[in-house]
Amino acid sequence: MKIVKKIINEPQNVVSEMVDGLVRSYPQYLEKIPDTEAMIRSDSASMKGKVGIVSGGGSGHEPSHAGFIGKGMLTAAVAGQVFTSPTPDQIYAAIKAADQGRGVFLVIKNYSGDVMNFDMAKDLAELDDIKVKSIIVNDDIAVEDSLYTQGRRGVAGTVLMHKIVGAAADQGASLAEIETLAEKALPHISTIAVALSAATVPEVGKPGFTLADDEIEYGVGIHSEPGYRREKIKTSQKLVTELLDKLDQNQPLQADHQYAVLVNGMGATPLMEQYIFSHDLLDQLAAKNIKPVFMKVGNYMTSIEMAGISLTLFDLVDSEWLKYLTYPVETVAW
Amino acid sequence: MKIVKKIINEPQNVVSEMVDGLVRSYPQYLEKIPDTEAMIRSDSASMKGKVGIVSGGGSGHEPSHAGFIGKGMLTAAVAGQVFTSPTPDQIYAAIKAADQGRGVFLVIKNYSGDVMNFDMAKDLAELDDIKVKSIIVNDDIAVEDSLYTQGRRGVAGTVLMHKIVGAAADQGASLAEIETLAEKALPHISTIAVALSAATVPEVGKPGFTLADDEIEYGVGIHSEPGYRREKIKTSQKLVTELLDKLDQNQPLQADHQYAVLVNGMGATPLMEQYIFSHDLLDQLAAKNIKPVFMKVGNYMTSIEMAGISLTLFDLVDSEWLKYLTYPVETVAW
Amino acid sequence: MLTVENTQKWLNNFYQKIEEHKDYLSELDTPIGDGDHGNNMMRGMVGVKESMARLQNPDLQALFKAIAMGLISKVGGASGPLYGTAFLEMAKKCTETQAAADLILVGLAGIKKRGGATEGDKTMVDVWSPVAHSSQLTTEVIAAAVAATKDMQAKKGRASYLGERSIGHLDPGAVSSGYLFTALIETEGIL
Amino acid sequence: MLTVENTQKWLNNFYQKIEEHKDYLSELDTPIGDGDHGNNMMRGMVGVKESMARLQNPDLQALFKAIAMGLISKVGGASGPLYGTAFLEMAKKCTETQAAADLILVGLAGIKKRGGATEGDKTMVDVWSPVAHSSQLTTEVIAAAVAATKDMQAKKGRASYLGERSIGHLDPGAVSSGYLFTALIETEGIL
Ligand SMILES: Nc1ncnc2c1ncn2[C@@H]1O[C@H](COP(=O)(O)OP(=O)(O)O)[C@@H](O)[C@H]1O
Ligand SMILES: Nc1ncnc2c1ncn2[C@@H]1O[C@H](COP(=O)(O)OP(=O)(O)O)[C@@H](O)[C@H]1O
Ligand SMILES: [Mg+2]
Ligand SMILES: [Mg+2]
Ligand SMILES: [Mg+2]
Ligand SMILES: [Mg+2]
Repeated sequence: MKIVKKIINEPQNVVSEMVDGLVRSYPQYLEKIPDTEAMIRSDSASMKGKVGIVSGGGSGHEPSHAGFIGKGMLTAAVAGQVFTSPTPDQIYAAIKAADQGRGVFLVIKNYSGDVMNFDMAKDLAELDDIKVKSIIVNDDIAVEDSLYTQGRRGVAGTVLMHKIVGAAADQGASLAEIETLAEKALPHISTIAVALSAATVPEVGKPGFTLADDEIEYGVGIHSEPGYRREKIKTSQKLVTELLDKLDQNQPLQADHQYAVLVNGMGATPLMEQYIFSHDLLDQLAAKNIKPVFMKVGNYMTSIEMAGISLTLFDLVDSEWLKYLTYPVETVAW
Repeated sequence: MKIVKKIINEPQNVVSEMVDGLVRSYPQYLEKIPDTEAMIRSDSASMKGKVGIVSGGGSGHEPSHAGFIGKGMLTAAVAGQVFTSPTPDQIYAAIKAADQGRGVFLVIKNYSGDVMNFDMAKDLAELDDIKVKSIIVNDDIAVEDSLYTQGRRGVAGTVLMHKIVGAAADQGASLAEIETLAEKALPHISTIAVALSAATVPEVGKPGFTLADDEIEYGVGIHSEPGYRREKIKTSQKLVTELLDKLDQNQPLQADHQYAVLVNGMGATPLMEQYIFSHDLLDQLAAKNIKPVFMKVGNYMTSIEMAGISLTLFDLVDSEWLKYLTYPVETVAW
Repeated sequence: MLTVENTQKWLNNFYQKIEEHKDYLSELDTPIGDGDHGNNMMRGMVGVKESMARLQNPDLQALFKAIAMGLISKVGGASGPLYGTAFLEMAKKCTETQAAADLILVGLAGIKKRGGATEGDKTMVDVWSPVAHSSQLTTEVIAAAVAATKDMQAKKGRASYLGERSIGHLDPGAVSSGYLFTALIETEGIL
Repeated sequence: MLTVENTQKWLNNFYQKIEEHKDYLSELDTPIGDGDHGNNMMRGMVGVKESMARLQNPDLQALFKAIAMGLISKVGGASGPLYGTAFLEMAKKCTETQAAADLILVGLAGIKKRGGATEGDKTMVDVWSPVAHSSQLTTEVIAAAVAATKDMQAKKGRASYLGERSIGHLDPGAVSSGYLFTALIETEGIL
């Protein structure tokens, strides 16, 4: 096998070493749940009496999900193998540790592996009389939604879901209230991405797909899933136009609505490019009379060292949501 | 010229578009100084009566330097062209805007271009009766220090300098006190880097150097400056050993000292690898009986899309410095 | 008839097939999935082996449970809960009947319930179902079932994201299921 | 003798040489620097051109000042303050003498003061100094000065980071300074 040019040791140990490095670097925010790759807030005292928020998924999306553990956001997060759902026993351990008697809310990305593994964990937790509710985030509009398929994937918009349910939980919302909030917000979160290069899973040792030196792909997922179109590389302006059009076709942009915007780097895309993209985005939104009321630019839901950007729009039809977005948090990465 | 695979428009516009995108994405933290590529805190009221902290340098190091503008850290930052010092007129504009009557402190990285341009700006400001002091950060131990050369380069350790002088300024320290703090701290900040690939300046269109598929280079700078040795790619453990040895040779590591640690991604290196590196680093420090009292892992002083990591150790011989490091800030990127 | 002994042999044989075809399974998963099915199954089968090794004089139910837990707690991917549920259902049923056909049938029902897929959705169900319903299990039955997934359009799992572009590729979970049943045929005394 | 008219011609000629050799200058800056000297000088000379175009009937001092400001406010790299300071010093001196030799000498002094380099440090000083001190400025003098930087070890600027490995490469700022003085020779009536 070709040497993988990465700063790692044995490919099969990347997740356990990464989790260890993260918790030991930031003991003020998180700690490991013994015998798992799950992590939980280290300020357990301040979790008392609150609904626990648990998320997770495959590794390779850092700082998701553990980077969002902390006051005001996630209570616990579970790290699966790279691009692979965590297993039910690990998720169950996180649910158990996160429960403070008021129940646990799961934020799951819509992949069959994640859905089934979290489902099995939920079954296990319910046997322990822990109340568990969940939301399955499916914000990626690149994929046709249909009753007859797996449906849309969960991508960067998941981080915004973490933020709002985490803020609500910290303010004492009940499990039912959090479930309602998540369900109401979900259809208003939409994401679309473009890739310039693919990611290499350490254990696989070669990229998930290959693009020519001048090629890009629209609509890719966060695990090197193929997108909807390949093209020659375009200017940032034209990329923004394509992605905004796609979002607009999915849900017409409304000049009188308030939007939160997440410009998300996929791992290897420098902030320089993300800010240029944001410049063009804000210009084109302004031309449609839309001025975002909340914006984040950076690497939040990555795909190892994939180069590319995703654009998430969150239509804040309920004005409470903006308060949840700006609610202060104490995490590694928000 | 070969197409540069980047999310940009015209290469000559990257800096102005990036600055625009940044300030419009985060108006709560920063705003542009009119007719410049310099940025300043947007909460001008809370700057009153405090010494201004101004930094800057070439672009391509995002989130440095503007990402550290905000309460508790930088007052203003100036963005030069990519990998090129900003010009005196721009730096002067930032000094003028940052001055609140108590003077301005400049944090300069040790490159002849930066030093000379900031120097000329200082001359201009002093003509306006603005008191200006400065520190020239030279933390990169890869380069031999000598009176007969330019001396060491300023790299990721600069961010720690921003942090401590910013905290001191926010707490009301005088210009002289800040100068003393910076001068005392400077010799205790040391950095060393390893690169897996080089950066491509948009206007140049090809990487600053090329490494074979299995090659790495120790001691590179943040502008694709060559390092001290090329080798076959090693495990993360061995990279940590090499970099720690180099730091130890430069200034013997002391088991009874308190250290702050910055593990810095150079742009394209995923957090996964940075956390694995941190895991190995903490293991090897523990073997030397050293437990960092403060740690940060992430992309702080990048080199566009260079893949690689730098390791900064800050020997906290004065216990006040830890307080400055943990002092709360409101910035885009700390 | 399944016994503790031949079930262990069956799973050991499956382990070897997964080990041998690991890269091929991941390759199949690349154009229509995320390229990890071989790695997932390998991790799972290592889990199964470890989990079986920890058993001391197990009965058939304990053995099936151990197999299920090995898969469930090691795979993570979609295939983990699916294979795992299949073996869990077999564990439940095996006190009642040890006939391979009966156990495969409850395994299939578990997979369908867990994943919501039905025949024709281009998943492992398209191998489990023909196998469960064949009057006599032969390598031809398996090969035909696996091959038939090529022309299907995926309706479940990652491959469904591709819509029509999923047509023309074998389903990786169907191929690994094919190995499972080939290993079964090859194990003396089961059928 | 320098006049407004021939100084403008000189700088326009220098502009053309920079434009023509931009990529070469950046290439020279790659092994021992950061690969931008051509781009820096080009940006600077565009600045000079714009800055000269804004002048209305300037005297020589105003012209030199405009040249200096064009460079200082556009380059940013080390070469900007250095060339800029050289022309600022010429602006100060030119009311007193318009002899090229005198003005080059004050330019050199400015560069040395601003950058702290001395002869033999492998910088532009190693072209400015032999030129300033030559009894008669010829293309041979320039070529010899530029070529001599190849075997020097850099003591200032980015190239100094390389220590001995800086030996064997021409200094980019020396080469661009060579163009400046070649342009001077080519401008009728100055020398
Ligand atoms: N809902 C489902 N029902 C049945 N089988 C499924 C379902 N989803 C996925 N599969 C099977 O799982 C296989 C993929 O497994 P694997 O690659 O290990 O998991 P993942 O898709 O999570 O990476 C598919 O080829 C398919 O046979
Ligand atoms: N301290 C100095 N004194 C004189 N000349 C210098 C000094 N530092 C750099 N130079 C000159 O500047 C040139 C590099 O210019 P340039 O590439 O434009 O700037 P930078 O090094 O900032 O990228 C060098 O080749 C050298 O001739
Ligand atoms: Mg997978
Ligand atoms: Mg430069
Ligand atoms: Mg897969
Ligand atoms: Mg240069």
